[in-house]
Amino acid sequence: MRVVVQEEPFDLAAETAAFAQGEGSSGAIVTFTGVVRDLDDAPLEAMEIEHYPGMTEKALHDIAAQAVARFDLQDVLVIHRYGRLVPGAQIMMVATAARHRRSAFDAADFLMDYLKSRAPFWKREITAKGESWVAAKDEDEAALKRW
Amino acid sequence: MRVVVQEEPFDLAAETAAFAQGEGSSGAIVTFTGVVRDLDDAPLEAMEIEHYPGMTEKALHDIAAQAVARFDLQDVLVIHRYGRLVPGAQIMMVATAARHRRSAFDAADFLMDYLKSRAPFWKREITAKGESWVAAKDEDEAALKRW
Amino acid sequence: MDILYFAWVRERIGLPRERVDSTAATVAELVEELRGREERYAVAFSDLSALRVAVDQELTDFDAPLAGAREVAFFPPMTGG
Amino acid sequence: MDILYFAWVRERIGLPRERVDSTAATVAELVEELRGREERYAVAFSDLSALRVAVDQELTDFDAPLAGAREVAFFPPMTGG
Repeated sequence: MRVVVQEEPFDLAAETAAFAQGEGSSGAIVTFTGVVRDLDDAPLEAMEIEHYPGMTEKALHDIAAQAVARFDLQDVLVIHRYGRLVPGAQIMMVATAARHRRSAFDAADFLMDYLKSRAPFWKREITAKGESWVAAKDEDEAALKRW
Repeated sequence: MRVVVQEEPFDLAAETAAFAQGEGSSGAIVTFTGVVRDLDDAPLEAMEIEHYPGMTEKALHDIAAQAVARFDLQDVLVIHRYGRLVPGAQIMMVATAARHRRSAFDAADFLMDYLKSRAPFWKREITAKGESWVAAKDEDEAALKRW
Repeated sequence: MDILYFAWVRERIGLPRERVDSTAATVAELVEELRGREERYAVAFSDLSALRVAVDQELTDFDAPLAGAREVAFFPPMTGG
Repeated sequence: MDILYFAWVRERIGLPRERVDSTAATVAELVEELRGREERYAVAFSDLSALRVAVDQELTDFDAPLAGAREVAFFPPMTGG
């Protein structure tokens, strides 16, 4: 299990290779990568991510440990950035390894639902028209009830 | 859209990076990688994968195109190997890119369900005790009904 | 027309492909002809529910017509992924 | 005890953290004290349904006890991932 919270970019290729390398005994590896994208209605200049140092690391560890126990994972990786990110930049990734496909998929899905609503990150979008905090969606909170 | 059928190993890290590189406009990238693993009850010496040259490429293209249309993907990648593979070897991967997380996850899941039961590959497991063709599971066929 | 066999169907029949002259109108009729040839065919085709068929590299059913078909393949349910 | 504010709560109150001496027994009581201080606190805490709270870096509820707490953080619903 590895949890990383950092401002710098991460190397998706190297992280994926290292994760897969350690997981020869797993049948299934799933990765999810979140990328900053333009808004539906306006070009985005940047996304700024604020977080709660200390609590963030604890929350991510806790979520990752829950995923391991619940989906019988052989390994899990969570990387999440903070600070100023431009469109096209990779915000975060999770990777899951399990003996069976369904577990690896469900665990990645579970991690994303929990990261979205239970890890202390707040996104702010900066466009030519101004800046605004991204509002949490009711559907994100509702998604947790699936698990 | 890229579909590859080959005997040689593929470079998961390089493929993932190249796929993500081309997808700056997507918010979500999901990859699934299948790895040869030991059986539940016996060590596996090798897995041999037979396929139907010609039909395989057509079936994979067709499945990938269905995924793009159905989940509004911005890109999709399918790589599947054949021949003799040893435990720990990567058998196949899919990658999906979409504006939204749910689409990317569902598309990868859809691709795996269809690759499993609709792409002309047949697996044979070789152990110290003998060799046998992997039997299709009723649940794999049933999984297609989800879509 | 070319007939292809894969996986254990190939093993039971003992060859990966063969050329067959047939006037069968459907896959099912072709299967009947093959069954009548030799024991190994009868064994391979004894349980159609365990078999799948592709005509010209498209999955289809046993009642599919063969008019114009160039290639028919028989194999067990697929196990990709 | 340290009180931390994040995102728009931090902006409305105008600072990221402050040290507060309080005898509040619960988070809700602490919020009442803060509301009574100045208008900017009253505004930031006007709708508790729009806020989340963590005590000693664990998410909790507004009726959570504060006995022994060293750090209380207020922030909007999280938007990670």
